[in-house]
Amino acid sequence: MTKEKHPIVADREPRHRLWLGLVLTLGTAVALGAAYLAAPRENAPLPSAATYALVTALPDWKLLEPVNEVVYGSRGFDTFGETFLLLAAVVSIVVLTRPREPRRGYFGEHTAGEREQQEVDPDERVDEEERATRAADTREQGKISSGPEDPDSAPLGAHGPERAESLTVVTRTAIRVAAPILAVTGCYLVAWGYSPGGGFPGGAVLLGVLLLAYAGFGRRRIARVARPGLLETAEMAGALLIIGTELLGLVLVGSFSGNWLPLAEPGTIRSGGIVQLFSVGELIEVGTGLSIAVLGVLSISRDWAPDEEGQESDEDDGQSPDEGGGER
Amino acid sequence: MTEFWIIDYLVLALILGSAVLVIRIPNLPGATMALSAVGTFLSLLFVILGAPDDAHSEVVVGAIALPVLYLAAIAKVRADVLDEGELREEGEQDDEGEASDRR
Amino acid sequence: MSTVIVVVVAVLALVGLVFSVSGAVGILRMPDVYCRIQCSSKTITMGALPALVALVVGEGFESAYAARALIVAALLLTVNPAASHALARAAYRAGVPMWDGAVRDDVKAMKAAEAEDADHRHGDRPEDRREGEHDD
Amino acid sequence: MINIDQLYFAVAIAEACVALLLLPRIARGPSVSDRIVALNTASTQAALAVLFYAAGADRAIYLDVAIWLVSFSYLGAIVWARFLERGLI
Amino acid sequence: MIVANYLASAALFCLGLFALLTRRNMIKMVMGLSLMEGSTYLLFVSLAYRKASTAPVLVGPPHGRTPTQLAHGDVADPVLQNFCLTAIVIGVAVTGVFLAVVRIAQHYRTLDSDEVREMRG
Repeated sequence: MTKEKHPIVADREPRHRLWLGLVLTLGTAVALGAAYLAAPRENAPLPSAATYALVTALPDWKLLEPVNEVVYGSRGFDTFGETFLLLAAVVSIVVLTRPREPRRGYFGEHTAGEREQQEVDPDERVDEEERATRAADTREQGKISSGPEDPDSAPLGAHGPERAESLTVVTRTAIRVAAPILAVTGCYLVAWGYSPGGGFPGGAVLLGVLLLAYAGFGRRRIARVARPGLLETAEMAGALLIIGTELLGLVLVGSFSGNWLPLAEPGTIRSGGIVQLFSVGELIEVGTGLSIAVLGVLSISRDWAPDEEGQESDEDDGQSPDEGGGER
Repeated sequence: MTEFWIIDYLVLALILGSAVLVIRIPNLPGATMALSAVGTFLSLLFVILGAPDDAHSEVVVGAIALPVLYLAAIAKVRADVLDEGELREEGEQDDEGEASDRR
Repeated sequence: MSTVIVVVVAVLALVGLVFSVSGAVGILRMPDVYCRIQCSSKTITMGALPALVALVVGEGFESAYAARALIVAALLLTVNPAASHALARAAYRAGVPMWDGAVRDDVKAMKAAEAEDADHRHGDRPEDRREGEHDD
Repeated sequence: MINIDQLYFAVAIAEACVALLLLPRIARGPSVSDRIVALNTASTQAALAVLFYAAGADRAIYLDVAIWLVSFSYLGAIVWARFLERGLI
Repeated sequence: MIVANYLASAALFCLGLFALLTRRNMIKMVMGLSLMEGSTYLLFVSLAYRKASTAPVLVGPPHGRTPTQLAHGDVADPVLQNFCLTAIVIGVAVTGVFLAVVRIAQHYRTLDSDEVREMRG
């Protein structure tokens, strides 16, 4: 790659940092290599937890898939904790990416409080530059009404960004054909719990379908489905379903995440008992959680507030005023 | 059994090559693409090592979810923080002159 | 019977591989994006289809392998052209240059004729241009 | 006589080699679009390798991964195209 | 030899670490973290592999074997695959959290980690 055209990455990279990084990395490599050479090889017998899971999957749980049995059955408590780790990550993304104004949707909420701001605080004028950048941002976010719905009528080969919301008719048709197939197959991955699959891959597939719809049709079309009121409620409902499933085991059977549902024959949809129920809860949790995470990052608004010299150092718990601010 | 090891090492080479590309490619969308390649080849390796569940997850995550996250972050950053030299590729930069000629 | 099947599978897979390798070499060697996109869409599909047919022949038409191979073939034939179209269009709009030796750019010729026709549209052109620079 | 499973493995190895052939284009490709094209082709080859590996290993359960690889790599290309075209995803 | 997979996993980890230590672009650093996540997936799945094993899925067993035989036979370790499965999903969400560096970049008007540190004094 041409170095002179990428000033931030390549040009100002100091040499000593490279050597120091190399030395530290090599040290880690030696340590890791020594550790991994002592790891069990492919000839070692399976650990007893694995053999237990394999042997009990079919007779005890009527499940043909030991991985699902491990995930939702015998190590269900582990997955329970992982689920809430996921939930914590999603909550922190929501907190970190939140806009200043009260949130209504994932897209365009940065302009939601503008009118109220004008009424409440008319003195706070925005200068010309900020207005221009805000206008550019609004145009970029697709909030203007002058843009066409789709780019099909636009002359071919016009340079510059598209004003349209969605992609061309060819792409939209392909997505219309492919997305339902993929969504149905994602649900099949969960329901067909005795082949590879379950809540985690199914949820990831649902996220993929949502992103496809977003890329193909534009944010206005999916804003009805992908809004915080719906997604976050669904996520909490999934979490409640998981907690309820596990606690009912404690009440009815006497052990947390014990099976309290009748087991059907292997190879049918009810074969796993609570494993399938947990899997459905996990599908909701993973699908909505990852969607909230991705849409949250997508909906980060621009920070157009003008720079004020030394502002950061004042807020910065009384450390010495910096000279670096002048460089900007 | 030798076929298994051949294909295993081949895919390992693919993964490591893509991982080196992630570090070597200076512009961020290109590096994101190399990261997506790492995910794709990892899922191929998961199938070879007999873990179809992990492969299912890794395909979707590596091919769509992670690239979209990175692309969104890059897009959020670049309009007001970065100069365009960081994110443009040389071909597009050359085109600037050409495009204005076309007008 | 089995030998015949093996031979047929080998021949079909070899045909597919030849096309795949030629497509890969084309992607490596072609001079610009648009040529590479057409390598990827046509040649790679042509490389994939005989290989899938080989799988169908080798495993029997009613096996799970054949069903999945046919699904993969259908998906390739559906989604690959759409993705190629989207990519080529996006590349053109983003202003990726054509090869110097390219002899024909219909869109550019059309736009030149349009610009001669309609002078009044010159008003909003510069604004478009500025946006293009701002937004990549 | 050659075993048909070995033939399948050989084809899978060859497809992976084709993917290896495409890495230089991902590394070099002067524009983002070149990299996308090379990446898509590589993942198609990976899907074919999965199909043939599944046939060679005699497990039909690996096959679904190939479907996901094909569909999501190409549909991922649409997302990339949107990024290229709009600037903002 | 499966040791090659372990060493490749270590190499992947070190590549990620190298990117994290030497790059100043913060999004590149997050990419280094993603590489390190990938190395853990690779390590888990390689540790789960056993010699001449297939997937620990009892449906559709290979020729001439029943599901029960498969459960006692040569299959990979399902517990480690379970760890890998959850790690993949958590990894995406955690990458989303890491990408909140966009907020830092917007605040300080730079993606360069050194400049950010200088500004904090």
